Amino acid sequence: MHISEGVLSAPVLVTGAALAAAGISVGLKKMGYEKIPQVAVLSSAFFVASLIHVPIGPSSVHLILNGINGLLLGWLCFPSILVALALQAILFQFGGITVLGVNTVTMALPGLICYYLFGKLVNREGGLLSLAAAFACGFLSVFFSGILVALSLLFTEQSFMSVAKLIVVAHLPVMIIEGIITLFCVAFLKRVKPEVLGGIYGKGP
Amino acid sequence: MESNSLIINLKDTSFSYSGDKLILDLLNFQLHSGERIGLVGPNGSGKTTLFHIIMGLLSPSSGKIELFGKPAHEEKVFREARKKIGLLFQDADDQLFSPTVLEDVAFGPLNLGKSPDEARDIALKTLARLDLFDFENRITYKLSGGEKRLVSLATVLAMDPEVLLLDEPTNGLDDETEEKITNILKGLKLSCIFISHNLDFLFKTTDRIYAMANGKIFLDEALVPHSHVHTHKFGRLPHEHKS
Amino acid sequence: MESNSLIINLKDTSFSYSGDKLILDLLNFQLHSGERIGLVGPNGSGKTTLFHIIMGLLSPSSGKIELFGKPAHEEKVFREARKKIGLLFQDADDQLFSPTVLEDVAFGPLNLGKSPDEARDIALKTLARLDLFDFENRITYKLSGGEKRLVSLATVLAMDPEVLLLDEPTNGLDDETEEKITNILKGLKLSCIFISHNLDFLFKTTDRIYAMANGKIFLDEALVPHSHVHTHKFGRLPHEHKS
Amino acid sequence: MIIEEQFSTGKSLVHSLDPRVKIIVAILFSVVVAVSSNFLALLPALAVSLSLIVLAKLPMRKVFYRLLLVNGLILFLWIFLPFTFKGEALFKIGPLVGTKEGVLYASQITVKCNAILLAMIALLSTTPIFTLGHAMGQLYFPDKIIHLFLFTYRYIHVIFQEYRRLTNAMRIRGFIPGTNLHTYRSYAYLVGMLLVRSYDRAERIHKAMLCRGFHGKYYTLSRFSIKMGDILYLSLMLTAILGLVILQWKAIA
Ligand SMILES: Nc1ncnc2c1ncn2[C@@H]1O[C@H](COP(=O)(O)OP(=O)(O)OP(=O)(O)O)[C@@H](O)[C@H]1O
Ligand SMILES: Nc1ncnc2c1ncn2[C@@H]1O[C@H](COP(=O)(O)OP(=O)(O)OP(=O)(O)O)[C@@H](O)[C@H]1O
Ligand SMILES: [Mg+2]
Ligand SMILES: [Mg+2]
Repeated sequence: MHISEGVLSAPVLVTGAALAAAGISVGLKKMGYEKIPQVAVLSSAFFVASLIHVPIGPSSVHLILNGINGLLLGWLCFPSILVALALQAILFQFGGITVLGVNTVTMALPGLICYYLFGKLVNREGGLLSLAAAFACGFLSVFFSGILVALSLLFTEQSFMSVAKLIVVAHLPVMIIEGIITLFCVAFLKRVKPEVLGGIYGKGP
Repeated sequence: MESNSLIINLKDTSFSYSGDKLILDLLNFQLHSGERIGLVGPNGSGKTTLFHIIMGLLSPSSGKIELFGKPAHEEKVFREARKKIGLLFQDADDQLFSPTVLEDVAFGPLNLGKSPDEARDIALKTLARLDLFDFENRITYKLSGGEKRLVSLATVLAMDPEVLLLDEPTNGLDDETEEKITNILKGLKLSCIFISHNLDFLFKTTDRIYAMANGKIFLDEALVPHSHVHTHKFGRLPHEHKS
Repeated sequence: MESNSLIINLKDTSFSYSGDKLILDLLNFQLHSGERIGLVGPNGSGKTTLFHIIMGLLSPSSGKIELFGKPAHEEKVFREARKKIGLLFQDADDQLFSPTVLEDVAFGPLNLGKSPDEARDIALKTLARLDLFDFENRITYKLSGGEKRLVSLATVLAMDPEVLLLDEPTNGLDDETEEKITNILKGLKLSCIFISHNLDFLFKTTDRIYAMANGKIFLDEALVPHSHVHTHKFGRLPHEHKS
Repeated sequence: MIIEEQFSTGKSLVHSLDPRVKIIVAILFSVVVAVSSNFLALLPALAVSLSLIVLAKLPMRKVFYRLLLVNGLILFLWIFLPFTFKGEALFKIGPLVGTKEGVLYASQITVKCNAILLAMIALLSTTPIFTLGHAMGQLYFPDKIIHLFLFTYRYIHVIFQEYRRLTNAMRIRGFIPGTNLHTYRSYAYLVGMLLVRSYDRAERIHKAMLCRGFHGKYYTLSRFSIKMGDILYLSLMLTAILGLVILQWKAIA
């Protein structure tokens, strides 16, 4: 989910860049040099996974996975997503330089919020609660992203109101799909290799 | 299925990965119903590539492919054919992606439109057929190399295919498991192509052996025993002679 | 370095990944200065694991390790040892993590405290030694399988090790590249252990071949030529005899 | 393949420029155009980026295709903006009234977006990603970001291959994606498997680094030397960008 170049106003761009810079610098502080390969290979995996298009009715959407990215990486999801977005901008011009900050925040902030909201729950032994938390994590991360995109449009120009509403509503099916995928993905990781789910710092927030 | 009907027919098929070297070079090959073919060839001769072409995972740069009598140049035809042709990948790590063995084996039947209960049933029966008892809840990622091979074979057999393409099925198996697989495969009444470096295995399971080299396939009529001096891998350890 | 001094000494070393099956089981193994050892063994027998134990990348559950005469049970000793022991990983993609060949080959020398200019120099010389001219600016992920292997070897040699541990160095190489590597390795005056399934290669490059099985290592004295009847893979096609 | 750098190889003037110069120009140009709002500045900006594309001698069809892909959101805005923007009525479709201001605003966004996109293609996509990484390092971007960036792109290729092999495994077993739970679950497992394998691979890479004496410090070797042509180009582009600023500023005043 990203906004193209040229749409947002200067104040919104600057605010986005400032917030992103803050998030990234916390993330970088927490990322020791020896963690770089691990964060990078996981970022590559998320990059590749986001190329997956899943069908939804006659159309298809690509996976976003910022919820699970947040779960695994915590604050490090800021640098991870920044790098992925920069690569997307250079390789196929999705997003761009001036909106990099805004786009990083719209993707990473929900991931981080989900990390704090659900990190502990998801890692709990078995149970419906942990699966519900996984679903909520996928669902809400996209929902929050949608809200942030809508807000950045609204702060740019009042007349974007109907567009902004539509964006949030149109993402409803995406939220459901991301919820389901995150649920099954978390279930997979819990059974196959719980260490991965424990996150980059070991065991949740 | 009438006997002797043409199942796979490659006519003048050529293929290269990146435009330079031809891996398949005007290759002609046919598999008839009921045939059991062994395929040998040096590393890098394109055996695996051939299987991927047959399954429609790679597209030939020229030539014609017919599967079950239908010309196959679009995904739709391949999709139908894949329900009847089972492929075992060379690397067992590529075949298994579900968390548990049961889910992985049931994946194919589910895709064929079976209900979850039926699929579960088929999966359990197929596992039992391969003596893989109590495997259903094992984590695929944690299986040993040999176990991964056997489970991969189960995932293929669970789809009840008419044709089996197995890419080095005995690779990395211990002798016991190898014998087990050999016996299972001998017992199957299917058309098949087995790629293997293990001639012993091919002699037991197939009727005819082809060799692949320079992008083409030859019938290897000269596959007769002969003798020469060689040294042996595990000289002092108990060993059997293969190949 | 005095000849015949003990470089690697494993005493009753045991190891298991997750507590269940012992991969190394009271294993004893010694490498003396100047020795050239080949190591064979079935898939999953623990050859790669053994190398990782020697390098201190995995910790044994019991037993003693001595490297260059010093007992090694803490990271510090291993860190010193790693400067003198070069390990080539089984998967070249794990070894080549830098964007360009030059950076990757210079990575080791830089860590050994060389200046960027010296490191660059060493890298270029090592590449030249392996006939990898004009490789320095190539992108590592775009190299072919054989090229990746050769460059991986360069990254190890650039650290000027006294001991070489190579994990299946000829795996997946075409004949020409294989011969090239064989000749390079024959020419190196180093102590070494080479894991390989390719006996032909081991005969040419090592003095003695050990086999690994059931968590132990055996000296394979019976690796002498013997004769018996067998059939041959490419009966009719031109072929060479290997193993 | 989508992760290939389609435009990075070439022999044009733009390809041969110092990557640091290209990055600086791309950033300045994007920022100035993004905050401009007047056609007097935006149209010349579009002309500048078009001429950069011409200079880079890129295959026009591919560039056009890229633009088409990316203009999706813009198209979406065109459906709404003319009708939601208050102002002078310009046209009517049924009960909907399109305003002049709305159309102008949508056009402004379209021009801005495409001007920046074209400049990015001409400047950044014509540089190999690894070179960009090194150049950013020399421009004092945080080194952790640089190494993360380089490592990530390196392993995208390896993981993409693994992804392809796993999807092949799904295809040969008759998997046809649809809107159903089975499809979503299967894709979730695919993602899970990719993550597990990446985790293992990261461990092996870390070991390989330890074996080569890694102790927490990264070095870079790359050197760039700025040439007369680069300086010339840089001054030319800075002048052009300054011109755009003046045009925009005068239009406001
Ligand atoms: N994805 C790929 N991209 C480029 N080249 C490839 C690819 N896969 C295989 N090749 C090359 O194509 C040739 C044929 O490969 P293939 O795997 O079909 O051989 P094979 O006969 O199965 O060998 P083996 O006995 O080692 O399995 C080899 O030279 C290989 O390097
Ligand atoms: N990270 C790991 N976690 C758990 N088990 C492992 C791990 N790595 C290897 N194993 C298991 O340990 C055993 C020995 O593996 P190892 O890689 O050392 O064998 P190998 O002799 O090198 O085999 P190959 O010839 O296939 O390379 C295998 O059964 C393998 O499944
Ligand atoms: Mg093969
Ligand atoms: Mg190994």
